[in-house]
Formats: sequence, C-alpha cells, structure tokens
Amino acid sequence: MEHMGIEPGRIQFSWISSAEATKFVDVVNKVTDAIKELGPNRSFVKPETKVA
Amino acid sequence: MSEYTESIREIAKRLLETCSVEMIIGFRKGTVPMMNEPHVIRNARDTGDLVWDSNCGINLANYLTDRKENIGILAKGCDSRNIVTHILENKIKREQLVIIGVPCKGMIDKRKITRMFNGEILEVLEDNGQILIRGNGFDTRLDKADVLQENCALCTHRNPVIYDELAAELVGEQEDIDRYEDVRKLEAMTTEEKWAYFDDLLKECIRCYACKNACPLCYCPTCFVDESKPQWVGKSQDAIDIRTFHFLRAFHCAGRCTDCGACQRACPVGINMRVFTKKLEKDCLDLFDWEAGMSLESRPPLDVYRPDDPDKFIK
Amino acid sequence: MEVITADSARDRVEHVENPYMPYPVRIDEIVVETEDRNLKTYTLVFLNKADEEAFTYHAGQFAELSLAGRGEIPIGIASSPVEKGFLKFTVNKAGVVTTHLHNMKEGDIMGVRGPMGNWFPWDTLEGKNVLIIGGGFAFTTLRSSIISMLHPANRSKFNDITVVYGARTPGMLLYKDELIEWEKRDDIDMHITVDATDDPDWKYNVGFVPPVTEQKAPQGDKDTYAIVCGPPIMIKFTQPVLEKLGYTHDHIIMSLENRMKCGIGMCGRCNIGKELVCKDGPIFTLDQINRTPREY
Amino acid sequence: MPIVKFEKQNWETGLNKLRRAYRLCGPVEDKGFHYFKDLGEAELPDFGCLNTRLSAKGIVYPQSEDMFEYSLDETLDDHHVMKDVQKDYSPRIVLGIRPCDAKAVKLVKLNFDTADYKDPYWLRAWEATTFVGLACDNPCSACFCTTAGCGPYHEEGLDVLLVDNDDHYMARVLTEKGIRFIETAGWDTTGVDGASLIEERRAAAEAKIVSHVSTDRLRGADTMTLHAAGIWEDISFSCINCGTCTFVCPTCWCFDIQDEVHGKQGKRTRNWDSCMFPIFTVHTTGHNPRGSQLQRVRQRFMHKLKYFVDKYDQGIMCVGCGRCVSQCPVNIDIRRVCELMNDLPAPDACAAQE
Repeated sequence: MEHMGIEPGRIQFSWISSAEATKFVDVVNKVTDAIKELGPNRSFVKPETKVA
Repeated sequence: MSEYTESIREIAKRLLETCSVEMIIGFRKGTVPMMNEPHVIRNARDTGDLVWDSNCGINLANYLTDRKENIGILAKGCDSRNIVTHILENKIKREQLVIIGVPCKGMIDKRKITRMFNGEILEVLEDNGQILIRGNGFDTRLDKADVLQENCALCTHRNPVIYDELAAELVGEQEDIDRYEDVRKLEAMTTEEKWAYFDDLLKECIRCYACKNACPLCYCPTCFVDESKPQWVGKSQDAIDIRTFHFLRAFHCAGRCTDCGACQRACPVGINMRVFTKKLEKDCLDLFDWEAGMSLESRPPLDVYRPDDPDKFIK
Repeated sequence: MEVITADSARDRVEHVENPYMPYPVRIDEIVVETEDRNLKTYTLVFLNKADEEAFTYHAGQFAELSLAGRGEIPIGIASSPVEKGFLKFTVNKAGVVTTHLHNMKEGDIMGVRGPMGNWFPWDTLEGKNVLIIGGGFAFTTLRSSIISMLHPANRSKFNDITVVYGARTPGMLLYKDELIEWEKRDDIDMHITVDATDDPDWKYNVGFVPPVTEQKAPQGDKDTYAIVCGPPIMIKFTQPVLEKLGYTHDHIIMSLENRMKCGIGMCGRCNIGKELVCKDGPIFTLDQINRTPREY
Repeated sequence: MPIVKFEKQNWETGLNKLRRAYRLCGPVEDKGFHYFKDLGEAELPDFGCLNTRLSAKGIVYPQSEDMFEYSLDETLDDHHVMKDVQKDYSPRIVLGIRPCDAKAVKLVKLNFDTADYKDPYWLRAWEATTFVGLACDNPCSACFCTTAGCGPYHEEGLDVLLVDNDDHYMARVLTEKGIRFIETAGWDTTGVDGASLIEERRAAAEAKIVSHVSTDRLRGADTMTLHAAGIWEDISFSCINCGTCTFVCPTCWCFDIQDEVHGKQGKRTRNWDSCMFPIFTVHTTGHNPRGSQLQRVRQRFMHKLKYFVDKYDQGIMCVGCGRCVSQCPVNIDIRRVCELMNDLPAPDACAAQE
C-alpha cells in the first residue's frame, strides 16, 4: 500500500492471541490514535464513480 | 535459440510415440511477426508444428492448471519455476509431467522493437544473437541483447530448475545483475510522487484482464474482481477501481511471482504492471531470502512460520 | 406452425423513450408461497397510472425487476393480462438482487421494466387442446396462462385444457388456493403431484411429473400442444414421455432461461445461436431449440 | 457526391473555427500508442498513426457510461426512482477515423437501433457525431478489410472521407453533416474533379492489402455442423480468457449493467463486457452454458462469422481492422479461424435430409 502511494502507517499488523485481552485493547487504542493523527485518507477513496 | 526446435521436435515425438505422455504443450509458429502461439500436440506425426525461438514468452505453466492428462511440457527457467509453484499449490501433480527443459537466452520485446521503427514491421528473424528486422522502409540488424524483454534482461534463472529432458545444453546464468533498480527508484519517491506515478501508469488500463489471465498464478475459479457476493471492487473504468484491481492482484502474487513477464507482455495497452509485483518480490528476497519456485522441497514464505521472522509484530 | 419470434409480435408496445428506464412501482403485498420460505409472490402496483396502461403484456412474457442499488433480475410475469391493476411476480431467493428483494417489505418502492420477450403462441393455440406441464417454481407464467385461458372471455377459444403440476412436497407447491379451486372445476383437467409426502390427508398424486404425465396426459396429435416449464431434470425426462404420447417437436413449447442483463436483445449474453433468449424468446418450440446450439 | 480540395496549411485555422461549434476528437499519441481523445485547446489530431490502439467505438459507446442516478434516502419524495443522467450530446466531430472503424459503427448500429427498441445513449451520441474519415494509404499487414466487406477507402458510416494528397486534402463529402463540417471550417475549398484520382489511390491502397479471408461459404454452412465441428479445440487451446480481442474490436458491443451506491446516492452504469469472460453467462444457480474456454472462443467466432451473418444478412461482424490479430496475447488469429470455418465441408446430403 505504501509502495503505491498511501501514507505510511495506515496499515498496521499485530499478532494477538485470543487470551491477550489487554494487549488487544492497547493495540486498538494505539492504532486508532495513530490513524486519527494521520487524518482522513484523501487519495485512495472513491466517493463517487467517475465515468462517462 | 531456433536451433532448439529440432531437438524439441525429436523429444516430443519420442515421448508421444512411447506413450510416455498424452500431449505436448509447446508453441507453434505465429501468424504475425514476433508472436508464437501456445499449442498442444496430441499426435507424434504433428510434432513438426512445434517451434522454438525468441518469441516464446508466454508462460506455459498457465496451461497446466487442473489438467488430468499426462503431459509433456516445454519449460524455460521461469516456466519451470511456475511449474514448481503449481505443484506446490496442488494444481498439477509432478507424476503427470514430463518437463522438457529449455535453457533460455531471453525473449525479445515485441513492443520495444515496434516502437523503434516508424513503419510497420513485416518480418523478424534471428541469426546468432542478432535480430533481423524487415519492414516498410527499413531492413536492419539489432543485437538481441539490446531488445530483450525487461524481465529477461534482468533474469538470473535462465535454466529450468526442474526437468526430465533437456532440449539443449544448459546456458550460463547472468551474473552481477541489479534486479531492483526500478523498485529502489520508486521506494525513494515521496508518498505523493508514488501516488502520481501509479495514476499515470494505470491510466490506459481497459480492464481486459489479460495480465491476470496470462499469469500462471491467477487460477482462482472466481477472481475477486468477478465476485458479486460480496462485490469487492466496482466494475467501471473508475480510476480507484482500476488501481484496486491491480494492487490486489499483485498482493495475490506475493511470494509466488517469478517475474516471468507474462502480464506485461500480454497487456494490449503497454502497462508495466510488474512494478507492483517486483516490489513484493524484492521484499520476499530481502525479508525471507526467498525466490519463488526454486525447489519442490521448501514451502513459500506465506505458508510457514519462522521464529526468526523479521517483522516484529508477529512475535 | 407459426414460427414464434419477436418479429411476429404485432402489438408490442414500443419503448421509443428509454427502454432501460424502469417504471416505478410499490410493493402492495408479499405472500410467502412455500414452506421453505424461499419463494415469495410480490404484488406490485404502478405509481403512475399511465405506466400501467403502457405495460400491456401476454401470458408467457417476463419483466426486469429493478432494485435501486442492487441491480435487475428477469422474472416471468405470474399475473395474467385479465387481472387488472397490479402485476404479480413469484421470486426465488437465489442471488444478490432476489435476496435483497426478499428482505423488502410492503410499501417499498422498486421498478419494473418490460414487458419483455415473446409469449406462448396464443393464436396458434386457439381451437386446440392444451397440455400444461409444470414443475417446481417454474409455474409462474403457467399460472398467468391458466388464469387467462379460464377467463370467461377466453375459455371458449380452447378445447381441452390439461395441467400436470408437481413439486417436491405439498408445501412447495405454488398458488395452492388456486390449484384447489381449479381442481374443482370441470373445464380444466388438473393433475397435481408431489415427489413424496407423509401427509395422510394428501388426496392428489404422488410421483414425479414424467410418469404422472404418461398416465394422465392426452395423446398428442396435430390439434394438441404441450407447454413445458420446469427444472432441467424434469424436462429431460418429460420429453421422451411426450414423444411416446405422440407429440411432435413442433407441438412441444418451452420457455428458456439464460443470464440476461438488458432484456431487450442488446447486451449480447443470452444468445443460443443467433436467437436471443430475451428478445427472440424466451418461448421456443422444441423443434426450434433442436436447431440451435444448446447453450442455456 | 461533391469532392473538394483544401490546403493543408489551412487545416489548423479550419479546426479552430470548428472548435467553436463542435467538440473535436481525434487520434493522439500517448506512451507510444494512439488513442481517440477529446482534443484540448490548440491540440491537433495526429494523422501520422497507422491506426489507433483501441477502435473508435468508444466515442459513441464509452467503456463505462452512466445510465441513471437515484437516491436511497427515504425522506425524499422520489427515493428509489431512477432518473436520467445529464449528458453532453452537443455536436462533435471525430477526425481521422479509419474507414474500417466507420463501417464498424454502422454494423454496431444494427444492434442498438432496432425496430423494437432504440438504445437512447448510443443513438444520441451517434446522432451528435460527424465522422470525418481518413483514407488509409498504408494498410498494415494484418489488415484484411477488402475481404471483410470494407476497404481502405470505404465510405459506409462516414460523413466525409479525407484523402491526404501532398500539400492538400481531397475531401469527398458524403452527407449533410459532412457539408456542415466543410462549411463551418471555412476552408478555401475548390470543387475539383478528383474522382479519378481518388479512384486511382483507392486501387493502389487496396493492392497493398496482403491478408485475406474467405467468407463465401459461411452463409450456407449449417450452424449445428459448425458448432459441433472438431476445429474448436485447436483454435481455443491457447486462449487465456482475457477480453483483449473484444475490447479492441470495433464491432463487439456486449455490455454489462451495474449498480453502485455511495452513501445514499446510487448510479446505474453500463460497462463493456466480453464473451471471453467466464462469468459472462453464468446463471445464479452456478450453471454456466458456456463454462469452458472452448465454448467461449467458439461463441466469439460463431457470433462474428455465422450468427451475425444469418441474423442480419450484412456480411460478417468484422471489418478486417486486424487489431485482434496483432494484439491477442497468444496469437489467436481470426483470419485463420475464418478460413477453417469457411472450409468446413458441408454435411453430406444424407445427413442434411434427415
């Protein structure tokens, strides 16, 4: 995604076991904060199809 | 490479006559310059139709998917790597195949040559590393090395990695090749530059899907672009939909692509969609020291877990 | 017999305006037809009176049901031209559009585009015996046909009318109330059948459509026509039965289905040979089908 | 039909006058290939190209086209009701369309303009367009127009045929639209007796065509015999099921209709479709009448070379432009297929009588 021109940080991966509830909450908070900081994605969106 | 033809015909004839295979998948001479047609031979008396030259760029592994017959198949380096991937992914069984290895000296780039001349090209022949081109108002010779397909010029696996027969002596592999100069150039761009680059790259796409259909990796019974329940991607000529198709397709080739160039070669409007797959290919090499289809013994990086995985999130 | 093509459609309504524009309609009533709840009958009422007048149709035709945001689906018209003020469609829940339709409720707005295709050859059938064979949910345009034929203004145009209609179980039969009503009449010979049932009160036939046809249907002759609509497996085994009974292939009339989009012969996907199922069909004689590649 | 002559040096001035009354469109080079594009201010069509990569069909029939728009917002009175989309059907000129592409437009019209139904989008775009053709003096080796019912100087479907003659153009004006084109451009035209010159040039161009197809026996051939013939495995083996041949073809017209919703706003669009795609004919049940590659390849060639021939009696559904021949990624060649179909022996008399 970043390779084709999406800002870094929009995609994040994590490995969380079903037993790791605290880690899950922690990661979700971190990711949402990071994305909020980036603001809305402006390039890779399709508000309306553009054709003839 | 045209001297391979005789040897290929002989091997094919023998395999069919001894009933070692039911069919041979190879090429027959094309009807336009710089094109050959993938072709199947079922009878020993037809083996004279088989040809081999620098216009056999289609990846023949594409024609193996889910076949039930015993098959003799011609395989360049890249074809053989895709055959390995096909076997690993259970799309064909090794026992069904007699692989006729064809050590490859590279395929010529039809589009590049066409663009070099103003008039129409009428005939292209080869002679000892040289390409003879005759057309409306010109008659010239080029060094084959100068008109190779991009991926062939950068190829480091010209010899088949797996074979039962050989159509010729193995060739020397190209050394000191910098395979990823183009990818590094892209990596160095800013986010906005990257976005603009791909916008321009894809603007001619007509969604004929020749790239995915020429690709031996794209064998899903229903591609995600065709799926309607749910529908993943819009079907119009919208630029975002086109981009979604191309980059998702590339993802599906991660760790599997051999850079055989079939996609780029097939594209009717000349898009180099290899810039998507090459990035993934480079990452697989950098991160996992992995090149696709090199051996039947090792599993691809996306279906193994290693404690020394370079990505920290997975630990 | 008259070749059934759209060319012989004398009184077709010509949409010079925009044949892709659906008429807006309101869902007036939804009836669950079968015990598996996969078949519902929709009664649709036109929002504009003028559209209703423009929509003149014949039994055997179909229309495109249009759901804004989902797409369109070609469905046989189950109501009869003699029933005024509404259209009826019985829809099987199968794909994207029909699944969404099954989630809609009375009062919702949708669209209807049509009528489309040719119809059963009513001119040819006049003065003849008509055998109607239906299976499963392919009984919709047959309902339309029966209602039309039984209408007081039309009944005298036909000789004997025989109907063989079967479903897997009693609960899977469409239009049960009407079936029972027709069963009681003496101007139509009804043979309802189910593949199997454990209902001790079931007083009709048990057995597949082909053998029931063999026992109950009239002999074929030049004055007797068979109309057959049903799943491919039923058609496959009914055809030899009809041949045995003496029906020639130009006296066996069938309605075909193929994937369609435009419904007006332009989008190019529903062809069998040079015939377009949507426009030159969907009604063909077996004789016509025999001369066409079987790509349906 | 009048033939006029005007100097090439006045070409650009004329086009600038035309721009005030028309939208102009013509072949433009992009990354090594030519495409028909709307011409920008002062942009000139490039008449140096042999032919465009894609045919001119997209001018009248865009690959993606909006049909209707609607709202799903139930607070609005007309929610879920389809509404026409505003489109630009103002007069437009296509400059430099080749005679093959123009004839193809005429063939496609048979599909969109019928006695029963008229396709409003196609017809209105077609009516708005003036086709200014450029005669083809350097046909490609893959062209076989002369035996496909067309030719390098063919006039069907054109309003004007331009012939490039050194420092000037000869223009054969064919229709009312063509007259308006010449008048609006305001070129200093002299009526000339160029018929013999054009005739000479036509003969010279036709003599350059090296590819041919034989179609004489297609009409009389039996559909079921052709369909069941043994030739199809050989023809279809290499096909990869892409849509290149159908998308580059000037006469292929199949389309798909799609709904797309963004928030509460929806659109119904149509897109080119291809009989080469497996999902083209798949039923909701999963059954596919043309599920195999062989069946799909057969459908494409049977449609062009047999079904169309029988349905319209206007020859084959092909103008011999050669695009599918030169652009098929695996070199399936319609010229070869046409020969195979045409040469197929008729069923023997006994079988035919059956």
